[in-house]
Amino acid sequence: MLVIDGISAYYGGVRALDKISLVLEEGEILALIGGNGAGKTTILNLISGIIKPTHGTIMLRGEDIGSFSPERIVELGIIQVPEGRHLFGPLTVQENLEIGAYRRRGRQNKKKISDDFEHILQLFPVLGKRLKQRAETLSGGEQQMLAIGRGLMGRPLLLLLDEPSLGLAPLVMQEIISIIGRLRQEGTTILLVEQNARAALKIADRAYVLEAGKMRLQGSAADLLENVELKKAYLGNGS
Amino acid sequence: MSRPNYILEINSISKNFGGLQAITRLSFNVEEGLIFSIIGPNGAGKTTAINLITSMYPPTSGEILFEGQKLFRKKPYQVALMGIGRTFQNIQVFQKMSVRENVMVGCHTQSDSGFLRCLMHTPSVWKEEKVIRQKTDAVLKFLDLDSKADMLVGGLPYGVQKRVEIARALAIEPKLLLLDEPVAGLNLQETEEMAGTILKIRDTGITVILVEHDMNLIMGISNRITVLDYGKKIAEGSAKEIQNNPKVIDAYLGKEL
Amino acid sequence: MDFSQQIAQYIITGLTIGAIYAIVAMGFNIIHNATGIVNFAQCEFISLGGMFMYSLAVLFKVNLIIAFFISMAGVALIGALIEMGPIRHARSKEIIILIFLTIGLSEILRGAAQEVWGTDNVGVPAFSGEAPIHLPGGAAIVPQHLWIFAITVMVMLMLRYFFKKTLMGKAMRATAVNRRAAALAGISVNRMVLFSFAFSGALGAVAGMIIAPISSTSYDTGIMLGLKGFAAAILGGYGNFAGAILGGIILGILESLGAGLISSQYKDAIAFFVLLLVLFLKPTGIMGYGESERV
Amino acid sequence: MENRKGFSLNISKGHNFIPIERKRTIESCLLLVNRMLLKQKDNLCFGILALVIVAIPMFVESKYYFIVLNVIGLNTIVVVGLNLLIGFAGQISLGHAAFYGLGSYFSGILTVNYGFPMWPAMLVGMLATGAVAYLIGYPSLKLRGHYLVMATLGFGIIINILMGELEQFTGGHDGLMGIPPLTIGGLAFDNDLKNFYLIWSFVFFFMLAARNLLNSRVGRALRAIHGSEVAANSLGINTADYKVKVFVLSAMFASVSGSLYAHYITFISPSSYDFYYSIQVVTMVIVGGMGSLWGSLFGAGILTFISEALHIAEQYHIIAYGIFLCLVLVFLPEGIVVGIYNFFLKIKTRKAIIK
Amino acid sequence: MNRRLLTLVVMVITVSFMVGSSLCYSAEPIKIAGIFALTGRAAHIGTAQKDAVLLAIDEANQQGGINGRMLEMVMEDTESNPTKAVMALKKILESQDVVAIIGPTLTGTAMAMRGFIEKEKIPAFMHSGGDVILKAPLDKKDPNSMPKWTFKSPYKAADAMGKICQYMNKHGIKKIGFVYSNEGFGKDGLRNVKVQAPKYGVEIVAQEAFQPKDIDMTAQLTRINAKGVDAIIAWTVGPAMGIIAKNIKQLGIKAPLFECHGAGDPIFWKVAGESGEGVMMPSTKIVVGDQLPDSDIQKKKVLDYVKAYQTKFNREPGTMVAYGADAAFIIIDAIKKVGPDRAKIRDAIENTTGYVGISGIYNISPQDHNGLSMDDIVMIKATKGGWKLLD
Repeated sequence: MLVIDGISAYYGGVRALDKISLVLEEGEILALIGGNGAGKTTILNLISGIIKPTHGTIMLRGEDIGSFSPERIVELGIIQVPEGRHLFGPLTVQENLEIGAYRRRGRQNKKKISDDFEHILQLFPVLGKRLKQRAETLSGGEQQMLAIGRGLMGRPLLLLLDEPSLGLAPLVMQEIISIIGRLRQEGTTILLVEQNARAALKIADRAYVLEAGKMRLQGSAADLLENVELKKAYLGNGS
Repeated sequence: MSRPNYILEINSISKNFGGLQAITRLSFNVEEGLIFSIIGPNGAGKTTAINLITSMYPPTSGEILFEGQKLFRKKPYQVALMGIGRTFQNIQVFQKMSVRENVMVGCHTQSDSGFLRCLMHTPSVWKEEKVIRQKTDAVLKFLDLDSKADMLVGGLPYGVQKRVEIARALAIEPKLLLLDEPVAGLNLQETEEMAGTILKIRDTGITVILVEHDMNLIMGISNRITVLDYGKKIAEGSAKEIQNNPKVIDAYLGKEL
Repeated sequence: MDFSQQIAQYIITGLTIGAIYAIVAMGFNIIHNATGIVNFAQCEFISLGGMFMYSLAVLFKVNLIIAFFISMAGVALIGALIEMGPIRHARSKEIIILIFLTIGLSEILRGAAQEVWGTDNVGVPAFSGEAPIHLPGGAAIVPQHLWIFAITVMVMLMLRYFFKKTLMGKAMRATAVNRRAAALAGISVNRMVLFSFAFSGALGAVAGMIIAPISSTSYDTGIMLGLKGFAAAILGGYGNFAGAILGGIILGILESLGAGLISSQYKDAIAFFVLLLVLFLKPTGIMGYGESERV
Repeated sequence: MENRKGFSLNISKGHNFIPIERKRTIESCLLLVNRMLLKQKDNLCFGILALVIVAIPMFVESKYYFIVLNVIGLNTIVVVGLNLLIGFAGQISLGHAAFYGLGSYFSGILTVNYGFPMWPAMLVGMLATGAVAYLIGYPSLKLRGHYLVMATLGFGIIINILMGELEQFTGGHDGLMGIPPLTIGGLAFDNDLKNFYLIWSFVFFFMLAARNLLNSRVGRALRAIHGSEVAANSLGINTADYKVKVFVLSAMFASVSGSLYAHYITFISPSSYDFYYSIQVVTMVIVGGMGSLWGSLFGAGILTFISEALHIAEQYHIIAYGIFLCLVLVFLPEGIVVGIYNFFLKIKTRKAIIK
Repeated sequence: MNRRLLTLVVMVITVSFMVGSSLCYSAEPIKIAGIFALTGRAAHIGTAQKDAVLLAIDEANQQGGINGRMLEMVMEDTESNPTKAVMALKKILESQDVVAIIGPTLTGTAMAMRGFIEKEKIPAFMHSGGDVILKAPLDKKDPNSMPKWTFKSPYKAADAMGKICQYMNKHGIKKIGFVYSNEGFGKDGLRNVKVQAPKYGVEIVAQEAFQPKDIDMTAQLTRINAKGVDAIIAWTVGPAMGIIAKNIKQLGIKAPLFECHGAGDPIFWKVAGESGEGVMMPSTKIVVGDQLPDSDIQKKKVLDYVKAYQTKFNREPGTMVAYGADAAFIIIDAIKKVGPDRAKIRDAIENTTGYVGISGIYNISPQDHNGLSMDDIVMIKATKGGWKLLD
């Protein structure tokens, strides 16, 4: 579905990515794991068009989207749920969700959007109780759910999830992980960036491990879960 | 058993950001002359800890002692004058100044001419400048920056900028140096050089507190490591102890669900 | 008139002027929220609104209501052109550069307006007569004041509706809060900035048009009004709409009470002095929150 | 020459780099040149300035050009001071007309109404203006961004109103007339040429002083504050204190310029010190280039000159001036001097890379 | 690097020379400088005066100029700013061979220029309203150092004020409120009313100021009205003339409103609208030329000029126009008499007696560089979009 070929990029003066290639199959969950500064978020931002690659191509179903503007990429159905949520704090929960459906604005989608709205409230019942609250007053877990919900309101073909578990209590994290699983069942392709490698590998089909802007490991999630090197990548070899 | 010589003592500090508990009752002591590392996953409160130590904001509760003196209600610049230097996670070099000037700004603490004298450029200013220049040269040499001394920092590679930031912090003649992710964004070779630099700094007798994600670096050079998770200390010990601590492994790889 | 009636009169006056300041302040706020700058061309939007109205209503004898809306659209178009041209293509996005760019633009607009309409003050007919209405107690008001109140309230309600109820309005607010997240939701940031300029152009025009029948209008009426409107926006908390209304009304009442009770010579000084005091006590204005580290 | 080495090295490196790196190389070259413009050892520039000042009267005869040059000089002093505040310390003031005016009025009132000798009056004016600046700067500089803009703007307006209202001292809106020209010994600065030498000597020494300051620890601290206030703080710089002090200093610069103006024109009235003047001097700082000492000279020079020269366009001169200003701000935001340099340098660098 | 800087300096200087020299060309016509506020806050007055002067000069040229030489006005803009005004003055004096100066518009700019005009010894006929330009000594220590080369064409504000007070006295008005714009012109009015009112037994019970660009004066008028006045005098030009008239109607104030000698202008009706009805003011005869008795020696001149003005600009002239025109006429007359010589022109102007101008009959003397008297002023009343001459 999405083919990234040999991209390099700079981020705030740092070479963040060095000739990275990856392939994303239709309907799968692909996990990107790696430590801080490994370049995971940079990959997502490249796909979303927020930064432009200096080298390489990004193809969506055969179309080169490397030079598209962020809004155009959203129009194509690639939706990112950014790290740190980036909610519209002073806006209410409901408004945040409505803006999530911005790409489908127009009269003909009204019905579908309200259906999706109901559906998301089913997925995250807690949001239903908070509709009129300002987003910034939600707890961390609720904010994360809102961020995901907002992403889903755009009916993504491809959902880019950046650190959905960041800073969440384990119980909430578990809930979010299970929701991600459910989304896959509904047919959404998901690119998941996670620090919690174990949790990510449990639900992902395949995974790539990044380190300092380079691809270190790749393979099926099950294999990686058993990999000794992965542990090293996280905790160092102590030499 | 003699009490170790602690340069920094942190007693049960907490920090609350509008309801968000960033740090909860954190305590640790840093022994003089060692490299002390703070690690933990994203959002664990490491940078907050550094900002508390440098009085960027006051702790909600608890106290911090530097060389036995309380840091309560000190302004950041006063903390610097006491001898605590730091670098920043997203580097804060002065882009439009040369490497040398960046370091010279660091020498601010060791000079005292004011506006009037500087406007006139009195002989005392001239003398002071000379001392500052010598000092700067020494620091630049120490960090291998002398070849780039007159280049503008804004145009230099990221790795060099990081070194400039450290050089600048060293110029204030700190007793304690706080490094916030000094190797983030550096390549392997640069990381190794940085490790050497940090060791060299420690060897001059400066205590170093290191916040990092690069485990190879941490495990390689730290004398002691504290692990934070969700603003709490979950482990402290040597590299070996930390690597085999199940709580730490859980925190990094994620808990079994 | 006894003293309490005098006070009532001062307050009515203050509210009228304050309402104008509030509209101008809202124009400043809209652009501030979208771009972070102070758009000094707002002053020219006010003058242009008045002058367009004059041309249409007086010279071409167009129906007042139609003239009102055409003028609004005209100034909104000028606002949009300003954004599409210089502001968007400025090589530096530094706030202070953009602010002075708007100062340059307002010089051009003012110079052009002087060429087109000359330097004389001209009158615009009141929307519905000039016969004063005497309130019980002796304070008096003219119909145009009522128009000013009504239109101000209507503008506020419409803005509120737009920003709270329409998707476009919500998208604009979202862009103001977080540009990156807005782009990630598929909102074109450029288009939102464009709209915000057109919007504040329209608002400036409204302010210029509703005050014109009272104060008459000329190519440079907007300067002082714009400055006071900016002061009102800051007083209320820059970027905050409720603050703009509050700031405008406080400033208006301060001026009229200052002139009526203390000294008419020092009334502006009094108003600005109070503004400074407020800022020193509350550095982000009365209703502002957070720090704006932009300039 | 060392600079040049580093700089050519960067270009050759830039050869096969990917575009973004090339861009970074170009940028670093540009930054380097920018810095050379405000370079430390620019004694040569000062030499040239001195030479030009001495030589100009040999070429210029018209009193009109002298008054233009003198106004440029007066503006330059204000702009240099303001640039210390805006370009180096990164704070803004839209109330500098007030300080300029305070200088004028202190000089005028003390000499005309109270018979003070002129030079001490000027000094008193400078110190008093400094004190006023401290009183307003101390609370104001805690404000940020647009709030600071408004506070300084409001302060300027209040002072301007006071100039008109305190009639018994200031002469009110009719102005204060009969201010005597400055004298040294028996020499009275009573014509345009003499004033030219007087004003431009002040310009020269104030620029020299500003350069001294910038090359010292204070100057570095100020630039550091602009670069990053947090970092400056972490290096032991009391940023709040420095901001107020540089505000006071720039007010004093303006005050001296105002005094010179009063003794030169011999008549002052409030309308010379309204907020248009405040905006005008900040525009000069920006057009000259924020953070460029020589840019201040050129900013004041070019804008004063252009606004005069554009009078050829008769009533269109306001539009023409606005267009000029917009063009500079859109295309040369680094300021006109540095901007034009950068432009030529870019062409050169591009050629070098193509080769 | 430094060489480039030098090149730049040289370039700037060269360019400035080029621009400068392009302005200097030798010419046959006799040149008069016109320095007005064409932009800035007084632009609305300055542009009107400019037109008036241009018309007067055109007229002279149509009659064949002076000894075959045409007149030409060299124009400069003060931007309503004193510094710019001085710069404009020097620019004209340096680049053109002018024999006299007409303008400037604002009292502040006039005061700034005055010293230099005296030093340069060039006759200047000013349009500024403030009497201070003639009354204030050049050197504060020497009260006899009155300006020699400076004249002013508008009535002395004192006379205009006196005329109002005289009228009030006649109609039994005892207590008045005074409201003025807080700048040079208004303040000058305040000083004058304090002198003139007691002369005619009128008492000032309230005085209030407003800013020239204010949009509402009800606060000030409320305060005045509370003092129970018989009449109100408003001393301002510009939009405030109309706002005050409207505010007075709004507040239901019955006391009649008097405005200043600048109000008799078509602009008044534009800014005041219907509320202007009944406002009284002192004025030149230009706005009521047709109502003058045929015995009035000014009548023909006024009517001719108004006709010419209407033909050329297709609008009604206002009182400001008269001041601009008179200055030009007197200067042209002087040149006709003595030729293009600055000192002689000055003397000729100073000896102008019985000159029938539009604003009145000028009797200029070394003691009086204005030459108009209270008798030249008429009281008029705004009626039905026009003006009615009061007795």
